[in-house]
Amino acid sequence: MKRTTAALIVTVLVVLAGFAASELPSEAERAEPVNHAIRSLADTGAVNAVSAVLFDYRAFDTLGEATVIITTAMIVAFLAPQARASMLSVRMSGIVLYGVVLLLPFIAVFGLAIMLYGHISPGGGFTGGVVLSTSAVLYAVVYSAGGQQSYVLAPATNKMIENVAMTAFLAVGFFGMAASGAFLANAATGIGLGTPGSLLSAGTIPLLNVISGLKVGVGLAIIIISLFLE
Amino acid sequence: MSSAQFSNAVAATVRSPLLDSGGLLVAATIAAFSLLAFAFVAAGVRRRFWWWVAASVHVAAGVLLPFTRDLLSFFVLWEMVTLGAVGVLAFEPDARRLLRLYLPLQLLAAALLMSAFGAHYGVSGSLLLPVQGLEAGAGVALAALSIKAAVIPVHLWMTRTYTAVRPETAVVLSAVATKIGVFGMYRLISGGPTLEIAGGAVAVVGVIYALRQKQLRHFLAFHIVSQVGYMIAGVGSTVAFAGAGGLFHLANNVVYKGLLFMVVVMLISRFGHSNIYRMNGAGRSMPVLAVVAVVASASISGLPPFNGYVSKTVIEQFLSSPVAVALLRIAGVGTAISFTKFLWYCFFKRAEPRGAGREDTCDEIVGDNAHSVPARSRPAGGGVAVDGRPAAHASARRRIAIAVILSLACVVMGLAAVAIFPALPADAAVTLESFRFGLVPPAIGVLLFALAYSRLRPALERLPSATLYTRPLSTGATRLLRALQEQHSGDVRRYLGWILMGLIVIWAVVIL
Amino acid sequence: MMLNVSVALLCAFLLLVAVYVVVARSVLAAIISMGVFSMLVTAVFVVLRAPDVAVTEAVIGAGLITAFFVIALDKTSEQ
Amino acid sequence: MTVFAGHLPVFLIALPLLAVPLLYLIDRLGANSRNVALLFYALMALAAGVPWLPGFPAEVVAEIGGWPADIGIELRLDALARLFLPVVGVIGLLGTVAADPGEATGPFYPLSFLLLAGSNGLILTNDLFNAYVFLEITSISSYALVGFRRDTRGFESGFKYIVVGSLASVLLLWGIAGLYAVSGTLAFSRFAAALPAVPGRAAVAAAVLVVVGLLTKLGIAPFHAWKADALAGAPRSVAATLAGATVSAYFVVLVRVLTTVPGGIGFGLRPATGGFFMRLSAYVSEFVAAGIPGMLILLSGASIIVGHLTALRQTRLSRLLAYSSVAHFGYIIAGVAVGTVPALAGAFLHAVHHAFMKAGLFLFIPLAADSAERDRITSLTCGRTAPALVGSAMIFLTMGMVGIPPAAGFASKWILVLETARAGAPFAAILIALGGAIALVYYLRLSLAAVGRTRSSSPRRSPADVRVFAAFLVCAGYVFVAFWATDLLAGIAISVAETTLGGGG
Repeated sequence: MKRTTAALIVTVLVVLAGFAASELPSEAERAEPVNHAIRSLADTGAVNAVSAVLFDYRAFDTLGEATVIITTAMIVAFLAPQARASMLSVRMSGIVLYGVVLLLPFIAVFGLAIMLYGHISPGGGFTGGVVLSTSAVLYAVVYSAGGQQSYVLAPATNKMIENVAMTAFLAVGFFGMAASGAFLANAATGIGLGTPGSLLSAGTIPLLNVISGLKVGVGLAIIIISLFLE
Repeated sequence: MSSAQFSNAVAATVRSPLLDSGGLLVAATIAAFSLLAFAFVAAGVRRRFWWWVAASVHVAAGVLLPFTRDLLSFFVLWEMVTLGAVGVLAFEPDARRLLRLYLPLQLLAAALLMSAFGAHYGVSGSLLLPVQGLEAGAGVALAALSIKAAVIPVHLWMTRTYTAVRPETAVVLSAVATKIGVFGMYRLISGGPTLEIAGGAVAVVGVIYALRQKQLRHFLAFHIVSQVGYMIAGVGSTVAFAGAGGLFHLANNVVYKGLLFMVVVMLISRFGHSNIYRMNGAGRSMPVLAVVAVVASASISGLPPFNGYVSKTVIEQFLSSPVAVALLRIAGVGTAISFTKFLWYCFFKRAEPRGAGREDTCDEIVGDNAHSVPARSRPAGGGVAVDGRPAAHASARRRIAIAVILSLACVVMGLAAVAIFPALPADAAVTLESFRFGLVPPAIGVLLFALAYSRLRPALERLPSATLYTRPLSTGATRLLRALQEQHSGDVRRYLGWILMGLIVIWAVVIL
Repeated sequence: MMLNVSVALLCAFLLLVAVYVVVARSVLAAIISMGVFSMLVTAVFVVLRAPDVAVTEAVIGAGLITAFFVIALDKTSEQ
Repeated sequence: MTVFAGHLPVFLIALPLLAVPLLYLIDRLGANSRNVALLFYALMALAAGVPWLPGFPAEVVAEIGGWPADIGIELRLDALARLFLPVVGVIGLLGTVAADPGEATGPFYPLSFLLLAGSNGLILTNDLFNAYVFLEITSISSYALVGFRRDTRGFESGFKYIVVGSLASVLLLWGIAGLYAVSGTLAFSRFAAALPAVPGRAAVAAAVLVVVGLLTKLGIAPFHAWKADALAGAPRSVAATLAGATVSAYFVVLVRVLTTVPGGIGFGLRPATGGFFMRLSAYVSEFVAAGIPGMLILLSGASIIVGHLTALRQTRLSRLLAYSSVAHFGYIIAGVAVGTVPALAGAFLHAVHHAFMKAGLFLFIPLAADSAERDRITSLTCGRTAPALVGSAMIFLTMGMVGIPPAAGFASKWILVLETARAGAPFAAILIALGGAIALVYYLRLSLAAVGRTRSSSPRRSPADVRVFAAFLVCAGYVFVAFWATDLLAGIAISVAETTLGGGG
């Protein structure tokens, strides 16, 4: 009965949504994305238009999103008090232990690369941060098995990084405000956009990339580790 | 509505009250009667300070109501009347049960009135008191006013409250609560023959139900319904003189109905119960009270020198619908029968032996006796002992004095009707001529009582109760509430289902 | 044309996986299928030339979310 | 002044965010962060009142990053924001001040600052997606605050809140994507230009999604069922903030959506003629034809009925108050949906009054219940601090909720009734008026139960009590003062409504 009702509701919803969506303008009718890409290079110096949108045009949204993650990390750390690792009571074999140690630098470098090259190639702070967090999580999971707890970074340090990153993001924003009158301003502050395509280009975008990458990475690490070790 | 309008609406009433003779008459009568009623209450029992505050609010709002110039103040004062009454009732021993019935109906009335005002404002754009009646929402307003006036299908709050409170409280409440409903009709509704006939019908039905009562206070309560019928017929008429007659009847009713309630209070405190058939000839032991009761009964039955005669005659004379006139005549006869019965059983006839006749078969409230005897340990045959204070003969004398003043008022209002209320037609005075015609319906009533009442009584008692509809209504409501509760029982899946279904319905309506 | 066909194919497959996620008896199977679902979405994004979104979806949708669910499953089925 | 005014919208959001690391730092240094937090919160509440200073520009636009609204995000401190910023600030402050120090540990104050930042952002932003982001911040911090007690009830409440809130967020996000796909813009102020005056199917469907998402957050029937469950398990001070401040912020976004998206409010019903049933069916068909606003009227009617009737049978005060909120937002939405200037003004006024009244009543619970767990109406007493004052203030607040004259709720309800009736939705007017009747029944039951008994055990006076008491009295005082200042407030509300309707068109 319940399943039938649920299926019925979903079906009707899908049909109605499809009916409504059938009127959406097709891709051919919209030429804006292309314009955006061309414009964003001139405006922000970022080759990757998505990064330009995320960290310049709509950097305020990014600030908000990063705040969401910080909030969640704060909540999870508070609501799920850390206890002894109860999830993985098995001892990891030597292969896993050493494999992880060998793997970690690569993961970290990969995450950093995604983060740092966010304004040039696909990727960016968010993605890089998630990748970074996986390295911390992997380490914590593998080496916390069996009772003792060990982390790449202690939880307190994680929290500290998170708060510093938050402050740094706001500081970049206030810098823009002081320099040009607009919160989170980039090119308008006159810091120079550099040569498009080089690592140090696009003004504050790489900086914000790193900051939000740290925020996200540390935040997610806190969340997952807290959940694991609850 | 702009803020300026809002403040103007309030300020207008304060600065320039609406002073017309009808409003003045009603306000003055209510004020004067209430003072006497307060004195009456104070003479016998001790009430708490806040009881007096609540009662004063109730009465003061009722007195101010006729002077309002705009609908906002009208509504506010209307609410104050209700709240004052709530305050008074809150001090009753059975407050919870009383309020459970009183409040919802009163609030329903207030809500309906508010929305009717909204509709009127919507059409006319003005909050001033309409000259020609509400332009929109008149039906809704009429429903609200009918509830307040305790018209028959929605009379429940009044009959149950007035019969379950301590008897003195009913004296105070009777002056304002139902009356402002009628007064509201006078001010807000432009009536017509339909309203006249409806008033007549209410008068007749009220009398029939009054006739079957055997508890004094039920008897009086249903007579309020019946008298309200007269008033509605009057103020609901488009003829100006009939309206004036209706208002005058309202004022008279405040006086003689209050008087009757006082008589009943004294009878109850004398005998400790309120069964009409067991009053045991109170006329012998309380001769002054008997005279007062006769005056009040004559007044309500429309006997010539008294005030009830004048107003009834004016109403019947000027109504445009002959059907309404006929109904009112029938109601008049019924009233006469009814009050002959009252006087006969209470003051002149010796008690029926206990157990004769079916006890307690047709009273609306089963537990009446429990409430009509306020102090549980009242000494039999003794005086008033409410709130534990021993009765004093002085207080009884003071009460009688107040009653006598009111019965004099009945005579004065009858003889000097036109002087008191100039809006009445000039020939409305009591003359010798009036005795010829005016005595006829009461005489018929007395005659019918003497000949047919004993045969009529069983038939009356077999009538279905006027509150036939309440039980299914309340079970339905309970069921609805339980179903609603069921839907909020904490099952998240159900909540999500509601959200999605709501979305589907809205989508379907909006985009298909 | 080619693009449309591949997107349509992927989407059809997506739908199948989604239905399987809902009807799967084993919770673990459902979680894993959700990971598969995310990978398919990633493919769709790649085909639609949105590499940024694809990377993010791969990392978060296929990786992180699956991990969360597995943890939650483990925590709740222990008792 | 002008420079500062231009930055004020940003400060109102960024400074509460900055408070989060700041409080962390203070905690690390071992100092007591509570007093700092309260002081800072008070400053933020004061800052929210700054736009009322004379000489402050009528409308301030802060372009984030210097980008205009069609490509970037802008914050707009307009009349609507000016009206609701202080409401959110002050009630948030009252809720935070009244927090039980035993409960307000760990991330409580950071979370309340996030709540403030999110609410301020919701009120200020001129960008639909940015509103979504702030909505998420607000929602997530409120989920956590609801479950903050970490007991079973708290977790259950928080969980239900999360589940329903997530569905609402998903619908909202879906709708935002749809609106962006149709119009190519996210700025409220551009929708009107970017969409045709008679919007197509897709646009309306997307707008419906956004509206439904917001209505779920607000708690309008049939999207309201979570509300009592969420508020019943929350700490009382949090419940006061959520029921007063946060909801106001959601309401502002709803108003912005409705006033800017074509097919929004201001549809102008016509009074129908004919017999009652003819008229009724004509009204219904007209509502249906009116699209979103018509649906809103019907939903508001459903909210009023369902909210009040469900509240009738509640035995716990917090649940009762939650359902009463459902009904009151029904009133407010009716005023909004009708969409004439005075009706909208009535809705704003009622939203503000309701925020204070409801927050006050939620603050009554810690004063009257003998423990945090028990708020059964039958076990409430009129409080341990100055019982007479608490009792009378509580009665006054309930009078406001019911809409009885000397309390503020009356004036706004009166305006709503008159104006909905005037604009051609008399059934909404009747329901609003009747709603008060039902409300008085249960509020009277509450008053009689709570005031009827004073506590017999020895009074326990703690500093926390005094603070709750003070916050409670502020709410009651507002309700009293606001009634006598109805003229002033109605004037303000009308000017806000005028700019809101005029600016959006």
